[in-house]
Amino acid sequence: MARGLIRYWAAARDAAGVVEEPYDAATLADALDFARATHDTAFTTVLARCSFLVDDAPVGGRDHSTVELSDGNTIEVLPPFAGG
Amino acid sequence: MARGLIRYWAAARDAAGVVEEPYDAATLADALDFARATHDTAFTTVLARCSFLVDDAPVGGRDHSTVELSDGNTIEVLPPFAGG
Amino acid sequence: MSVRLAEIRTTPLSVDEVLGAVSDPSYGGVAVFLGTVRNDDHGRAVVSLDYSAHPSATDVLRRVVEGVAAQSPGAALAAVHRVGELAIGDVAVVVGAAAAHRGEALSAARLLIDTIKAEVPLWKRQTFVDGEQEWVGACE
Amino acid sequence: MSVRLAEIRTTPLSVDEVLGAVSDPSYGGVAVFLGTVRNDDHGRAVVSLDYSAHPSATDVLRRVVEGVAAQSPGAALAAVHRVGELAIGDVAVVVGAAAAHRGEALSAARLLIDTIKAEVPLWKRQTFVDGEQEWVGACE
Repeated sequence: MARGLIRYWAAARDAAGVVEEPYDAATLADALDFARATHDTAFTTVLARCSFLVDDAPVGGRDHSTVELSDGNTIEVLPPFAGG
Repeated sequence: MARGLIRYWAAARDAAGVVEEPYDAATLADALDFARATHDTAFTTVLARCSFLVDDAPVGGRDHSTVELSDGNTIEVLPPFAGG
Repeated sequence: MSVRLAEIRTTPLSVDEVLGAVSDPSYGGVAVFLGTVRNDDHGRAVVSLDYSAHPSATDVLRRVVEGVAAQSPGAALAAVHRVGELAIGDVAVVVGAAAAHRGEALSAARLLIDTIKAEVPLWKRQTFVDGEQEWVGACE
Repeated sequence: MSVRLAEIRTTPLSVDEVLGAVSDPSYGGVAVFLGTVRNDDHGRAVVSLDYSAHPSATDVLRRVVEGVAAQSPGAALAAVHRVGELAIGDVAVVVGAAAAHRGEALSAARLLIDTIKAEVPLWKRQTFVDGEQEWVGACE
């Protein structure tokens, strides 16, 4: 199991009600499952549309259960971009 | 036979060496034949790329020999447009 | 029909004027295109361009802008063209198109400048660095 | 690689700055696109937009502009985006593309704004006239 922080941005931050929170999980999938269990359905709705970074690296289309976490990795949760 | 003025613009004016000149012709085709005979080959080269108005009305793709002239009609000779 | 500006002038053009003419709180995108005098034509150094217009040019320009407006019902359009002697870098034409979304604004601006160049009776004579002059598009 | 400007700011944006950044005597066309704050979203009256950026946004923006520049080798490009609280009519983004001919300038400007909107980690929260707030694109 790895320990680190999961940081939320924009709509995800509002839905989570926190800027960041600790996680204790082996993979990105586990960390997100834990977050979903901690927050309400509105958070889950936003999370479903987010993209993710692990230590600044975009996860992209990879299967979250194959994204293994190491101690100190920071997960970032980015809602759909809305620039311009 | 109709009498009127044939007016040249831009490159056609330079090639003709005059702003306008009289014509005495039944059709646009005749008037242009006369103009070609009066001026040099450079004029003929430019004329080949021009569009024409008769009393402000664009001749467009009509066959010049079918464009009949009446006394006082003004023919205008417009080289290809180059705005912008 | 929202044609906000369609003029031909001898004075320097202003992008801000075109932006102001098409701006509106209901629009989310404004596309602007400027045609400027290049210092080169097919490898030959140009020093200036002299633009001239047929007397009907302003009426034709207005009809062109109205025609594009009819095809872009959600857009506000403006176009202003300069005639006379222009130096390198001077702005010869500014078109502007504003709409709710960027796609319509960008498409309308493109259609507008393309149609102006094709249909408005304007001409330009280039002066090259060696002093020679040539009407653009008259011969080749 | 002619990326002339790629920045994110909290201060008001200037079209003239973008025009100046991409202008060059060898260019004959400059296309500019401005994204402005609309007073309406799907029929609901909007009073303001609050833009926020991920810390990586400026780097991503620069990479986006460089990517478009690579696809438009003849074009000079500029893009500047504003973050913070913006009112109706304020300019949120200005992109500019200059090239020898209008086709490349207009295409590059379009590709640039499309790619910025797709790839740069920016967000905006709308405040409606009834005081309610909503993150654009977060839920529907």
